[in-house]
Amino acid sequence: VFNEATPWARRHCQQITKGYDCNDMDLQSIPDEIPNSVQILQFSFNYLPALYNSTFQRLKSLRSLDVTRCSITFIYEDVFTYQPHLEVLLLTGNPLVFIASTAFSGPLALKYLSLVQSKIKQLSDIPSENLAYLEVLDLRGSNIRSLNGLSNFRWQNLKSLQLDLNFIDRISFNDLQPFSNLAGVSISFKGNDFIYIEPGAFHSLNLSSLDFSGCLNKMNISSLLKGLEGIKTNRLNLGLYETDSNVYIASAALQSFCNIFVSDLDFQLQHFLDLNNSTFHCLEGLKKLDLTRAHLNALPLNTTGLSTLSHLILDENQFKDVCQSNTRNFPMLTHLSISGNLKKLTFSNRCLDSLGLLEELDLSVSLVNPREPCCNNQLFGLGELKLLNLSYGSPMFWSSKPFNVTPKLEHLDFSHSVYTLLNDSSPFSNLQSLRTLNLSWSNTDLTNVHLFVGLKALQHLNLRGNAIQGEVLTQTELFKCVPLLETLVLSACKITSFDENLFKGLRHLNHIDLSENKFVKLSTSGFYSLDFLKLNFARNDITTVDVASVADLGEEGSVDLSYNPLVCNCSNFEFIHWVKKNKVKVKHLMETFCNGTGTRIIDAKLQCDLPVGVLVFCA
Amino acid sequence: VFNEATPWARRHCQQITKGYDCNDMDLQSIPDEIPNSVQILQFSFNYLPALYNSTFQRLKSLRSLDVTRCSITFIYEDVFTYQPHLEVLLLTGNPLVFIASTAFSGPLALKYLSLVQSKIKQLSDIPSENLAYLEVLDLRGSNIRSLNGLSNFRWQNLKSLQLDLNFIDRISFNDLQPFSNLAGVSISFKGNDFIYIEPGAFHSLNLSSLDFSGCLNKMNISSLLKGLEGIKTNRLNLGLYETDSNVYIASAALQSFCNIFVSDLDFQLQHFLDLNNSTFHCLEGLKKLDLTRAHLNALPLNTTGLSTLSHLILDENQFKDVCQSNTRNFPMLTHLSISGNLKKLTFSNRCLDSLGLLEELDLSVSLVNPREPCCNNQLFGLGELKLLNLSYGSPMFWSSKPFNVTPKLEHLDFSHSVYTLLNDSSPFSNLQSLRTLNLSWSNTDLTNVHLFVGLKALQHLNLRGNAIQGEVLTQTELFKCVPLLETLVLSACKITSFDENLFKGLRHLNHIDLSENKFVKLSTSGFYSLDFLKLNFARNDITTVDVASVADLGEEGSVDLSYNPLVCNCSNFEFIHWVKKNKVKVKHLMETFCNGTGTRIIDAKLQCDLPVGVLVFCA
Amino acid sequence: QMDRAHSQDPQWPLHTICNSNKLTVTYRSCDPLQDVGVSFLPCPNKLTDPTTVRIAFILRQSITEFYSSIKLFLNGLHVWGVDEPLCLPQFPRFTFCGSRRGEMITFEMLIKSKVDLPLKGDFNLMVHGINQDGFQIACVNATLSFW
Amino acid sequence: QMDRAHSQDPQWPLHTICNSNKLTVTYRSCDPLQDVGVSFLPCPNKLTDPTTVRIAFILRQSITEFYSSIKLFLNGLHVWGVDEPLCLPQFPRFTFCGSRRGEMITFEMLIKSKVDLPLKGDFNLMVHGINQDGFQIACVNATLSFW
Ligand SMILES: [Cu+2]
Repeated sequence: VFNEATPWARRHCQQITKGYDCNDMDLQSIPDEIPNSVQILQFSFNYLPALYNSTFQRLKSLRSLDVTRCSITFIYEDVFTYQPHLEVLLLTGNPLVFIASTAFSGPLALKYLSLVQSKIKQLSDIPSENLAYLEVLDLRGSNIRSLNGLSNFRWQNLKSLQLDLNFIDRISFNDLQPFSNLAGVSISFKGNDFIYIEPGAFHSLNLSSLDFSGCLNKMNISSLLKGLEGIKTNRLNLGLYETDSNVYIASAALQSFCNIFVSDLDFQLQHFLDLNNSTFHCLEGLKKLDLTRAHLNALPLNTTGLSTLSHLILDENQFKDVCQSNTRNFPMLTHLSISGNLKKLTFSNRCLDSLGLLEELDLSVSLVNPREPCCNNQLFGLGELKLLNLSYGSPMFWSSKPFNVTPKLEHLDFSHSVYTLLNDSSPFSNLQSLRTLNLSWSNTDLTNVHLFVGLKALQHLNLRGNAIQGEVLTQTELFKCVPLLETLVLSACKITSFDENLFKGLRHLNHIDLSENKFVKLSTSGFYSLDFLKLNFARNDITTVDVASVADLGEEGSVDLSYNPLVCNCSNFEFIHWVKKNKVKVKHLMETFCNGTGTRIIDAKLQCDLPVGVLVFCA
Repeated sequence: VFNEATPWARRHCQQITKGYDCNDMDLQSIPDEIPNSVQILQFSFNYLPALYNSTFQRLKSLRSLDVTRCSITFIYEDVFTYQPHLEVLLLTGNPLVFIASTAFSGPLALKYLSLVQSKIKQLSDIPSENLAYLEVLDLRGSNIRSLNGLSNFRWQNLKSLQLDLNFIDRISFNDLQPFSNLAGVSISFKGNDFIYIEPGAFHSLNLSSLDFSGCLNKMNISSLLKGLEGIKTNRLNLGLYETDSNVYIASAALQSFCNIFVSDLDFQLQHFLDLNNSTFHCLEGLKKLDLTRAHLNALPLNTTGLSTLSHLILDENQFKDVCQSNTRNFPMLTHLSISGNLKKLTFSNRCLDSLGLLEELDLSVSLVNPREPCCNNQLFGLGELKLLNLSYGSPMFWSSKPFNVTPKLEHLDFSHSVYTLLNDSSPFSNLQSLRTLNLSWSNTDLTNVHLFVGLKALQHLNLRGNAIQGEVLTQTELFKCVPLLETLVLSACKITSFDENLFKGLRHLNHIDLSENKFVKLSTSGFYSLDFLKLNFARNDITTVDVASVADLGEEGSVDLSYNPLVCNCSNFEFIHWVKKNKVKVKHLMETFCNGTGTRIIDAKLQCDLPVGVLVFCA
Repeated sequence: QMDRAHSQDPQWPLHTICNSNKLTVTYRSCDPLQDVGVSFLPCPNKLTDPTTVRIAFILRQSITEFYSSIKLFLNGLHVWGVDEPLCLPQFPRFTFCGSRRGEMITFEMLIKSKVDLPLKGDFNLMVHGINQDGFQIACVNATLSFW
Repeated sequence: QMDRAHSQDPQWPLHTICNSNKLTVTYRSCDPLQDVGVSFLPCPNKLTDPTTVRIAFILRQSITEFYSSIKLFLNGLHVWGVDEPLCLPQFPRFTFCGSRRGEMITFEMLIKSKVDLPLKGDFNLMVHGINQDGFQIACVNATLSFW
């Protein structure tokens, strides 16, 4: 499915808000069609081997310029001398050999400069004199070998310096002195293979974020952490990537954290060599700990040091039971995630009962298995829970009021988890705050007309993939209890038709998805209003469309009929004529074909006798 | 002065031997004018963002293809499938992202592959399967971080692997096993900043040349040499470059050389920490030692270990006296160079007297100063000397037969060295084998007609920059004693004219350079023959040329009249007409202008009445 | 104009990357903006042979999130498939996660079918990557013909 | 054709790299094949101020040997000059020595005149590099105007 905004070839630049999109046109200069007043110019994937001060001369109002991958080799002096308002300059992916020392003179306050994958060899090759107001300098994927030259820049407005995937192999205390009086800066060294970081190199720096992920291929983590002693940073990323070699963190190495002030710490893909109760004891004060795929099968029974933790992410590990997270150690937790567990995850009773503050619990994609009837014993104590994700779980039994202990739930995701329910019960009747309910592919029985009783606040309901008995949806009571519903997904439910009164009461409905069913007719008379309704009937069996069924679609309404076997003969003449006049109301027009041919209905050529005897052409 | 072969712009490819030169034309495909049978195609500095198997399809006889700097990003499969004879492929300076695994299939025996500055990240990115006959693989200036992948290649025909200026930082014994059964290979690691080389990593390798120059920015030389122990290599480069940080070699580190077999060793730009008699004692067997700018002010008095040395290069050091080279320690020396000495170099008596085998002595650009009359005492013992370079020396006195002790001299360079001679003596009369004599800018007095007596074998004589008294060269005897002379340079000698008989006897003369003098007339009647004579009269004061003076120039003859104030009116009509018909006989035609205008005489447009009354156009 | 451009439907060249007497592999980029480089290292002889697929392309949009989908069809029947999130906001599995427009990406993946089917006929492999906005980052349509 | 191309004599753009009330520096590439990048770091105020000249260009021919020549003229008079061999067969001073056609070179040189002349008027700086075959590798014609 091609993105409709990117056709195969283009002859002209396209107007966008405050500017023009001239990307990908093999242009060798600024086309005349671009007005002098343009503020935003997207000019990537063109060909400008050298930039001179004449190149952009007439575009005196430029605020943002993207010349990504334009084969720029030389940037001569004063290229932007006529662009006082230029704030964003993207030079990504150009094989730069030379940047003149006044290349960036002109703009009063250039804020964002990208030199990603532009072969910059050293920081001193970037003329810094006119970059005093820089907020973001992005140097990812260059050939920088050291931090020499950092001090040439004035960094007073710096927010983000990205040095990912360079060849920097050492950092000294002196290297970092240019940042000593700043606060709130994010620095990323991701993917540099460090060899030596001077102990205390980051001492007394106050950063917003520091990224050392993927930096441990040639240095052990204890040397890195000694270098970080004395730092204060909101976020610290010490994770790895799948292409990195394994790292085994000894608990002793983490003692450096007693001299590191950090709130949010990421250890993704690491191994802990000797995980024990005191491994994290220097992390007192930490708010968020990310241990995604940290090769864990349990957390220690009496962990010290994490008593103030509010977010704990344990995704992609190998727990046998939710209880092995031993969450009694984290009484302040508001967010807990054990998603994508690599083993079937038993959910035993009451093992989260100390998490009275928990607001979000994500146990998705873990074949979560409550074993006993769900879920009041398992969720016991989670009275503040607002979000519960049990999707892609194991088949389970539901008690008659499975969420009785979590009355404040706002979002419940049970997608791809098969549950068994007492006949005709109303499992959600206590969830008066629930706004989102996802029951897709859950074997939900829609003949139970009491199913949604109590969901007074429900706005979004997803029932995709729950086959309808008898293929006709006749339970007119079904949606009566959810008067605020805005989005309803009933795709892939094997529906052939529905009762006219089924949706009539849904006055707020603005999205109805009935795609991938077996409709042969587009029927719209059953909806409260077509003024703002987006109807999705894609991938059904509709051949002809009565134009009356779409004629009332409002300005914000639309219909999607892609991949239906529409016939392009005179029986459909009126509809096709309507489509040609209402292109914006037809979604996925490019995938809406005449059945049996490769022709799009928008391109169909018809010659028909209308009933009134007038011969009409439509082309 | 622009090179005549490279005009400012070009519309067509140029035919060269067995091929075409299409360099630098912004071409986006192979032009139709290139015949299918082309064997050599120079196609650099064009634009081919992707190579497909259709790109070169019809050129089935290609042997050599240069697609340097063609913005190639993707090389898809089977690009050379129709080129079985392709041997040389230059892909220098292309921003390669992808090379298909069968990119190089087709050629039966690709021998030379350049991927210089092409962003190759790892050796395994180069598909090796079809490179079994590779002799040269040039990977300089890429982004290679390790030697992983070397073993994928079949190296049996390898002669040279160039890995200069990459990011390789360690070498293990296992890395190098692919080379263990080869001999005669040259490998260069120049400019990689190594951190670790496994001791004995190169053990039992047998190389032709190994280059570790500029590799010591992050590792000390003793670690490097431990890695080299057990190697046998003809040449070993351990030098530095001016941009490298200083390295101080302790004599102890050089003890590894007791386990290294090397013939030719380069230490340029190094510092020796504790140079003493035994510093080089492990180098026994060395033939050539290059100590260019090794920060030396003397060699040790009784050096051991260099008794078989034949070549010693001591250029750019800080000796006070030639004697400080203490050459008694190198009795086998055939070549000695102390050029570019950073201090005025005294040349005391007899300090080279043990060098009975010396053939070449270069003391140029060292302000060499014999102090006593030169040169028999200084050169005492050098009976086999064939080449002596004393150019750019200090002013000196010559004894009456200054080269009496070196009767086998073949080349003597005294350029830019001022000497004082007994009146009318014949200083070279014993040099019956001398073939080249350079006395340019030496204040040579050409009124001494006996000066060249004895130079029976002289072929090349340079007298540039020796002003002629009276500005007229009248000493017809001067060149009578050099009958075999082929090249004579008398440029910048302030000559206005010369006697008709001066050069008549020089039957072998094929180059005469009289440029930068004060001739007002091109006179050629004084030469034995114009059949093969190349006359250089550039930068004189010639305004009109009698066409008769050039009419007899033979096929191999030529004349250079560039930068003369030639007039382009009818007085020069016949000459200009001759030039237009004889372009190949006029050298530097592009710099041969009409006086006072920017017009080249080749572009001059004349309309003249010839003496016989016929109106002739010349355009 | 856009529609006209669409209806011309130009195609990128068909690439042949394996060509033995056991197996032929061809592919074509199904992305409108760019051709894509694909290698099999080595060329497998059976569907169950492990092989590294290398895919190289230049980003036209950022990949803060990046989802790949591989589907294998035998004579039109869907016989194998895997949907893999490669870059998630909370779990960037590879260093290229977070890359932006104009950056080049080389991605390698070891593939190995567990299904050992009688290997005759034409297998169709659809590889498809989208980003956080559903923008198509790369699209490859490959045919594996076993003889 | 060749002659015609010559007689058109197109020029590369004039570059202004220093522009203070003490000194203006402009330059133009005098090489027929390419423009060249030149920086003064920092812009000197007097002839005797040390400054690093950075020159960046792409090689059109190899530089097994590379000879530079710098000449300074004041109102047409030759006041200072230096000829420097940068790459000699026996003495490659820089790592770029031995580079070949198509490679990019960045060369930095500290310059500092020993002559302290009364600094008014237009100085002309000619920088010129040739290789072992006398092929012109780079050519820059600069003007330094002191006020
Ligand atoms: Cu479209």
